[in-house]
Amino acid sequence: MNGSHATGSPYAPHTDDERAAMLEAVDVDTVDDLFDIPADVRFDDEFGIDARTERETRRLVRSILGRNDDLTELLGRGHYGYYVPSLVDHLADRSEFLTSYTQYQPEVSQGFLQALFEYQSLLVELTGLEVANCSMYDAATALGEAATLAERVRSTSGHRVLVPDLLLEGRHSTLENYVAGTDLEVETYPTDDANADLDALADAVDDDVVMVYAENPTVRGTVEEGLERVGDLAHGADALFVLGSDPVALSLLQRPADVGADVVVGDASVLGLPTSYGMGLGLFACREDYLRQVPGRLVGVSEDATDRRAYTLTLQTREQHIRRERATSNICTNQAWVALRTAMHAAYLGPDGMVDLAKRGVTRAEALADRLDDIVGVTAPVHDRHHVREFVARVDQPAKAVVSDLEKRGFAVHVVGEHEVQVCVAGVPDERIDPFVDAFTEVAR
Amino acid sequence: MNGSHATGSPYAPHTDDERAAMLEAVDVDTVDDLFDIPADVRFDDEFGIDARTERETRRLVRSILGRNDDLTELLGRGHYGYYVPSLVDHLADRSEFLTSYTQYQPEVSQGFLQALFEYQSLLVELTGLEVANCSMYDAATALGEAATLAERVRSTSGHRVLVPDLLLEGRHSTLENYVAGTDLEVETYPTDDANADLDALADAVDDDVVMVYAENPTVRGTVEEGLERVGDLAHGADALFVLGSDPVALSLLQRPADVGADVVVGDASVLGLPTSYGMGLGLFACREDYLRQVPGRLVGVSEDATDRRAYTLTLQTREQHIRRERATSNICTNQAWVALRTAMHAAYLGPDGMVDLAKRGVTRAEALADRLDDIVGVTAPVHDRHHVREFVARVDQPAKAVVSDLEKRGFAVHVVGEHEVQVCVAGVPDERIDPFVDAFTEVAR
Amino acid sequence: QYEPLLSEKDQTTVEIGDSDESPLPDDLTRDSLELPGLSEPELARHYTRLSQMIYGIDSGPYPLGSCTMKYNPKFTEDVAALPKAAVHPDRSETSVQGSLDLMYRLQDYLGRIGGMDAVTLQPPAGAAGEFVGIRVAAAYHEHNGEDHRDEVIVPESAHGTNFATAALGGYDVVSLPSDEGGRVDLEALEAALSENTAALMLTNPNTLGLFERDISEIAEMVHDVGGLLYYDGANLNALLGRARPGDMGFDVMHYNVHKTFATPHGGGGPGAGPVGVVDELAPFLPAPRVRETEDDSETASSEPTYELFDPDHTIGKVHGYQGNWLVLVKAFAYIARLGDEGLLDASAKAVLNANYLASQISYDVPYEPFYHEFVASAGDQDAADVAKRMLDYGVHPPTTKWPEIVPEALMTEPTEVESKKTLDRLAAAFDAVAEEDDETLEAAPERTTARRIDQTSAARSPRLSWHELADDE
Amino acid sequence: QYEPLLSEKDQTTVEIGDSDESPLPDDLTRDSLELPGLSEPELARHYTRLSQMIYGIDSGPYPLGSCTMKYNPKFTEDVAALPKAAVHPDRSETSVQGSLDLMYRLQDYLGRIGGMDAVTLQPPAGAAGEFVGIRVAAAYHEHNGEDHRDEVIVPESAHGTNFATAALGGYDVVSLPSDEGGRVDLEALEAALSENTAALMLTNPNTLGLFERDISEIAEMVHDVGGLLYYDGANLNALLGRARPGDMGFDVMHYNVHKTFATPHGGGGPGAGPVGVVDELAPFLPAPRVRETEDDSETASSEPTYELFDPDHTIGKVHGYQGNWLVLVKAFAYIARLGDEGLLDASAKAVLNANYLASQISYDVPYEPFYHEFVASAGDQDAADVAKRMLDYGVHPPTTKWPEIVPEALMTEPTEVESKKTLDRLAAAFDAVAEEDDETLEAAPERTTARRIDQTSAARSPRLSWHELADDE
Repeated sequence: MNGSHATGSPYAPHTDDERAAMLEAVDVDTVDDLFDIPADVRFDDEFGIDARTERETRRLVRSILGRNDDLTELLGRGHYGYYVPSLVDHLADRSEFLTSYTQYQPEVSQGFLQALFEYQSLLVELTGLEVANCSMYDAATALGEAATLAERVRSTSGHRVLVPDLLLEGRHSTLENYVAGTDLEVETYPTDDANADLDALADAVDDDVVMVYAENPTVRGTVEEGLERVGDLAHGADALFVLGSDPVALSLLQRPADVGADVVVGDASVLGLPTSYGMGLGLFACREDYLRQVPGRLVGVSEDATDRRAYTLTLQTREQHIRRERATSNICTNQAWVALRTAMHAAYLGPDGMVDLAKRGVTRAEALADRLDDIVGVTAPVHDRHHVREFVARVDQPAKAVVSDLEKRGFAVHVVGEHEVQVCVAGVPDERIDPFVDAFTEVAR
Repeated sequence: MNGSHATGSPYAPHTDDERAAMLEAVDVDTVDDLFDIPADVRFDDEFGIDARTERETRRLVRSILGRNDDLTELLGRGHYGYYVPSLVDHLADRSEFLTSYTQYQPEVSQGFLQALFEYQSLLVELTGLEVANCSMYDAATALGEAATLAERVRSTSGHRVLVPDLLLEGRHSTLENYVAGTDLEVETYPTDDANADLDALADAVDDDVVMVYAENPTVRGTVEEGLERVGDLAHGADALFVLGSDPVALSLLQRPADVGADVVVGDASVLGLPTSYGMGLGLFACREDYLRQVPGRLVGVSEDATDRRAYTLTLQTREQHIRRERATSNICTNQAWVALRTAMHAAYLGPDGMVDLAKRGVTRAEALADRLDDIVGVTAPVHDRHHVREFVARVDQPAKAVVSDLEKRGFAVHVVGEHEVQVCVAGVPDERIDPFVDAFTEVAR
Repeated sequence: QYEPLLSEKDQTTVEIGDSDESPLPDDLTRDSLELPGLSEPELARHYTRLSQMIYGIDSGPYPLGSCTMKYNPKFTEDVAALPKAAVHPDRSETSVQGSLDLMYRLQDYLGRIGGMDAVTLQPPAGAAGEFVGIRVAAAYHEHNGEDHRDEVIVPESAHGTNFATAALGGYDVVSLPSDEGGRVDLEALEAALSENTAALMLTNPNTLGLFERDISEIAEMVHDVGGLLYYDGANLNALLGRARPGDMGFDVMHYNVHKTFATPHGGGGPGAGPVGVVDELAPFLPAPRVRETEDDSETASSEPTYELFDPDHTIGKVHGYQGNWLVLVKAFAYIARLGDEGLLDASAKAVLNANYLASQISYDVPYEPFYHEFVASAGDQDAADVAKRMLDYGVHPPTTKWPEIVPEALMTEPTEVESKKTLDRLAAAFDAVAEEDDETLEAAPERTTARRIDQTSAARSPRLSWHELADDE
Repeated sequence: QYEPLLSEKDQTTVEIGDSDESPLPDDLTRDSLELPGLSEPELARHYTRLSQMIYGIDSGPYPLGSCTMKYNPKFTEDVAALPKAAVHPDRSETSVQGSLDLMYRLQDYLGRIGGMDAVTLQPPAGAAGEFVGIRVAAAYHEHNGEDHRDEVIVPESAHGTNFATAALGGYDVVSLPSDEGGRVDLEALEAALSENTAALMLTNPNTLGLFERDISEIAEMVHDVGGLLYYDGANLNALLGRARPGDMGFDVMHYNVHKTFATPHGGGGPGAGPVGVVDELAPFLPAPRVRETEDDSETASSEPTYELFDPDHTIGKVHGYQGNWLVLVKAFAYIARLGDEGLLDASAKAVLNANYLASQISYDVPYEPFYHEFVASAGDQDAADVAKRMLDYGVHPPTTKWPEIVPEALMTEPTEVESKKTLDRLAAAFDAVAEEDDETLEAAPERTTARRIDQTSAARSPRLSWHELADDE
């Protein structure tokens, strides 16, 4: 039937005979008799959407997406074009992973639960914190959830949430929405040469602060150098120190637990997903003290009736389907399958590969900055800091013009100021570096 | 380890510690000590093949294959561009199917054996013959195997194998190779307006003939009209009537059993595989009489120790690994996974879809021939016959020039004579027909 | 059968802090990293084995009420895997016209299907869509100087996310009881509504599968006090092509694309929760949205171009970028494949299947006429135990113990993808379990990878990473 | 657990002959077609379930001696699935330069790896490669006026295909016994060789895993009588980068790409069996082959172009077109990924793994020193029963009862992809079975989808399609 030009849903199986038998069983003449929709709200029109064969639909989507230009992306700021090994696609696409629901029946979901438990364990190792949930939507929403966590767990009252002034607009704005229903207010603290201005931060912190947020690396790709101090400032005010990062950076940079971070958020899909127009995976880890206030799903270990180890979603009384308006978050469907992919990619790399990938982010960024700095009309890096993966370059020409000209030559970089562009090496093939430098040389004139 | 720049095979897992422990267990100092290759045949050079990362390798192959032009293929003659549903890729790519070996241990191979049993059943239904094996390489080799079968099963001696004079060169030549080690000789019989010239065939048949081969549809896309007569002629000489066809044609055209065919061969990968530069799936079905002489693998039904139905390779005493030089064929590795794909595609279509696909091959070919016939300088179809999927058109211009000009406009058709081209509609999207007719109109001038 | 954890297969430690090879000063790096280091073949086996311990939609029927577990067409994976779908979110608009084009078309499709004037695709899941709805409502009221509205009304039997979302939005939740027939109690609604009402959140058909026949009256009542009517799209599959939230008077709604448009649930996500609104609310939608570029060129025949824009009074963002883009691609492909005919057929068969299945089982179904799902009662049996025992019959059980209005609820939604034979098999499983005694049920499941799992002990002493297993096992 | 046949799920009959809609006259069509007509979701479940009843290389170790079951890298599937790989075989050469380029490179790679001067990619499997080798030998001898050569010598312990291929080629097969050490008996060889010898077919390492140390002398002896030396590439994985058939004096060889170059075996195929020859035999190879087009333009910097050509004295074709093209793409990708270093490492670890595994099991291994595989003897136990019992321990057993030179042979080839831990697990399975009694072994397997299957009754009354099941079950 799939091959012939049948009408109706190609995924609904009834034959005519079956439909007749079913209608008889439910004692109606037609399917329409099962719909008691009042006439005034009945829809008697059409959507005007044509049905298509599978082949036609594929061709349609290919043709639409074909309008996206082929560019070598030297873009970063939270999303990186690391190569995702084929293994990840093939295994994550197994329909048991792809098509199952949340593990409400753990007895037939052990495989997924174990994979998510392994994902949590990966984050625990990377952050040094004791608890990681098995996913939020992305870095921005994870940051928003961290703020509501801070409000719940902080012993004294308070309403100020401090974030760096360079915070990405998507994260800042999402955070604002998350705290809109609370008493919290988001304030920024200044940065100095891209990193937290520690003195200014010290001035800003008082007892009314519930949370201080910093990122490592920063949005400009620089390595934060005063994280312990940020932590001390936060803790001195009895506020939470929330740190933003990602699994690759965490493989090399200071371990969050070692600098006093109480919560780590970020986008974990830097591993496991290709750049997907911003689709992400919210990383969320925290200290054990906050266990009963964690948002999102947690997989824990238990035993089955034969005393064998078994995995299960746990501490569900935190969640919306049980706790309703007193839940720790409204999240239900999350990013479990992306977490699976990230865990797979990390396992593929292994600790050697993870550390190596992070190190190359440093050395390749340095090398490219050096080369751009040699170009007349360009200074790179702008910030006198260590860099991971990306850096800011100053151009004599207007940044927008430079970026637009680069795009014509097949390269994409960020505009981050009137005369500043941001360039990222993560995932950029070695053989595209020379052509990029050449193109940059041409357009920077 | 997979992510770092390790040397050696990326698919061989030993850590240094493991290797050391293993070397100790086998009591040698280095792996080289395990190789007692005499110095005079030892290879101390290098192949000069660079190792590459997975990403680099993918880019290399993509770049090489990128040199293949994008053409709309109106090509047929045994290989058709029918759309293969996505379902087939996703399910056949499950690693249990893709990576298993021949089912020598049926207790852990029931799924594949059942799928192959279903494939055999599909061919039995399509041909009306009682026995189908679970694959040969392609149509050409299946034809060769049919000839050696004919030699084995024919009661009296004889050495002539009759094939149509239009037989595809690949099939003819392969057949010649298969009979080179036997007493058989391949002779052609004439065709008339593309179909078998029955009178000439009658003249050619004598008691020395062991096999008569015909195809339906013919290589020109015409429907054979005298198949019973071909069968009668063969049987009158105590020769085997071998018929060439394919699963889509068989869904509509006369059932081989009804016209007296003793063996059916052909390429079954018209379903299940995209055009793959000639990669195929040899269809092989025959009458039950020849069961013990069939080449290739057969799946049969049996019972397991608990009396439940179970599938197994059977009648293996015909095969090379047991019967050695007295085997019915030397075939070992065959096309099992392609047979799986073909069975999946056929199941997806169902009988309605199969028949519909075949019918559209007739109506769309007729319609296109009509339109080409309207072009000045073109006659189509050349043959006054019913056509399936493809037909020959006569062009006033040299055929080679017409085809070359069409290629420049993005279309591929066959050259089959100085002023004849062959055009196939199978798998060609509807919206490509108008542009093709336009292009043909331009180049036929 | 037992698959060890990756950490039980290997643990490799990489030293960093004191390594000469580190490109950073020691005080800016961690000391070491300890993780499993396995070969590709070993990982392939690990994850293949794990996959074998999971029941998915390709394993059999999955009649989870309110979850709408449909077959996920394979080809949608292919289109989402197209290389051109993989673009960075900070690309210039001119260089991602394909992505914008697809989003524009999907906004349009969803608007037509829901009867809504404007759509945002940004919310990355249904609950995130609810949150957008509540935030839009808040922004609307505030814009109108009505920030005193601090209550959101939610029916008792609503999805838990409705309550949690309203609370996250800072609202007091007013719970609304059902009437005897299982629908909105109009008198109770009248009592609940006030000048403090910001919105009423409603599902239709409701969680009992019943159509809220008084929807027009409900809408009028809510609008009369100045409140907004929110549609929870969880059950939209029942109405495709037959009724539209916009026509029923809803002002704002979310779509669950993994429920209605067959995108895979991925064991918990990613989903997508686009939100549609009426014109009046469009200025408050999240930024950015996609619109056609006004054509100032003379080449009218060329393809339209698209751009991002910020609605005038936008609430800002609820996701770092454009939400779960790859999921949106799949949803678009599904809708483009089915078209009007397919969507209408889906709701027909979804409702027929639910009614047929209910007619074939012995458990009582107290509320009717239901649409795409029904809630049976396990009666004297414990519904959770019934579910565990159904696993032994090789089928996935329904949602249990909810909504609470039905004692020992078995909330069952077969969807349109099941054949009569599969429904018969499912009914046989229900009926077999219905005949069994409590002892058997409590001992279930017996034939699954893991037997009954002790949830209590998991929560009492949580062990949430392999680091906590090393000592005690 | 039991999965019904498609035909047991549905049978739909389509009438054709008497239908008005048929585009052909009744007498040219069949009357009807009866096949299962199932929905896509139902088929997805059917084949998913079937896949769950199969042990593949991603399920665990697969140490089938002489079959070289390696891990199949996932990425090779991606490159074979590239849209540009799907071209029709009758395309003009100028329009498929990509395919020709890849084939040219693969011919070159294989030539270097085997030490051969010319390579054809056409044979669609190893046995087809053997057939090409035998046909090339025949053509060569005939060309030299030596068609009296009617014997092919094959060692007793050779693969069955060697015998069958020689017979298919019209040759008398002369069987060659082994010496006490398990290698070619030079005296017996001397006796077998004659002016009638067309070729000697040899595997090296041989099926016992032993290197034929006298290979240079053997080559000289064969060549002295005017015969050709054929290399069966089944065991090439043991020698990668360490020795080449061409350097050992072989004139013609085939490569098993699914053994040496990790293309998936697909449950029985497709494979590919490229054939390499020395210069002298190149004119006889199948047509067409690929070569670089002679450059008559002046733009020397442009990419080389390729064309097909027929060798001067070609034997013609052994396949309708270019063989199993998609398999060739995967083999090329594998070689390009590993390079020199990877290939050399593969043979090292393949041989180390075999030696390590043998050292860890209690069964006796009579012949050594072996390379990539060893043949243990099950002693008093029945090797086939041992294999069935090993299934119960969750591993795939070795090849059994062959070569016959070892009583109750367990021919074991772990390949380089197994880790030490997996080898230890495999050894534990061997040893557990070695301790068990005959009764246990004969009752095995007990933990598999199907229990021991009655092969005899399957062959006695063959039922080869579902049409033969309708009545009796």
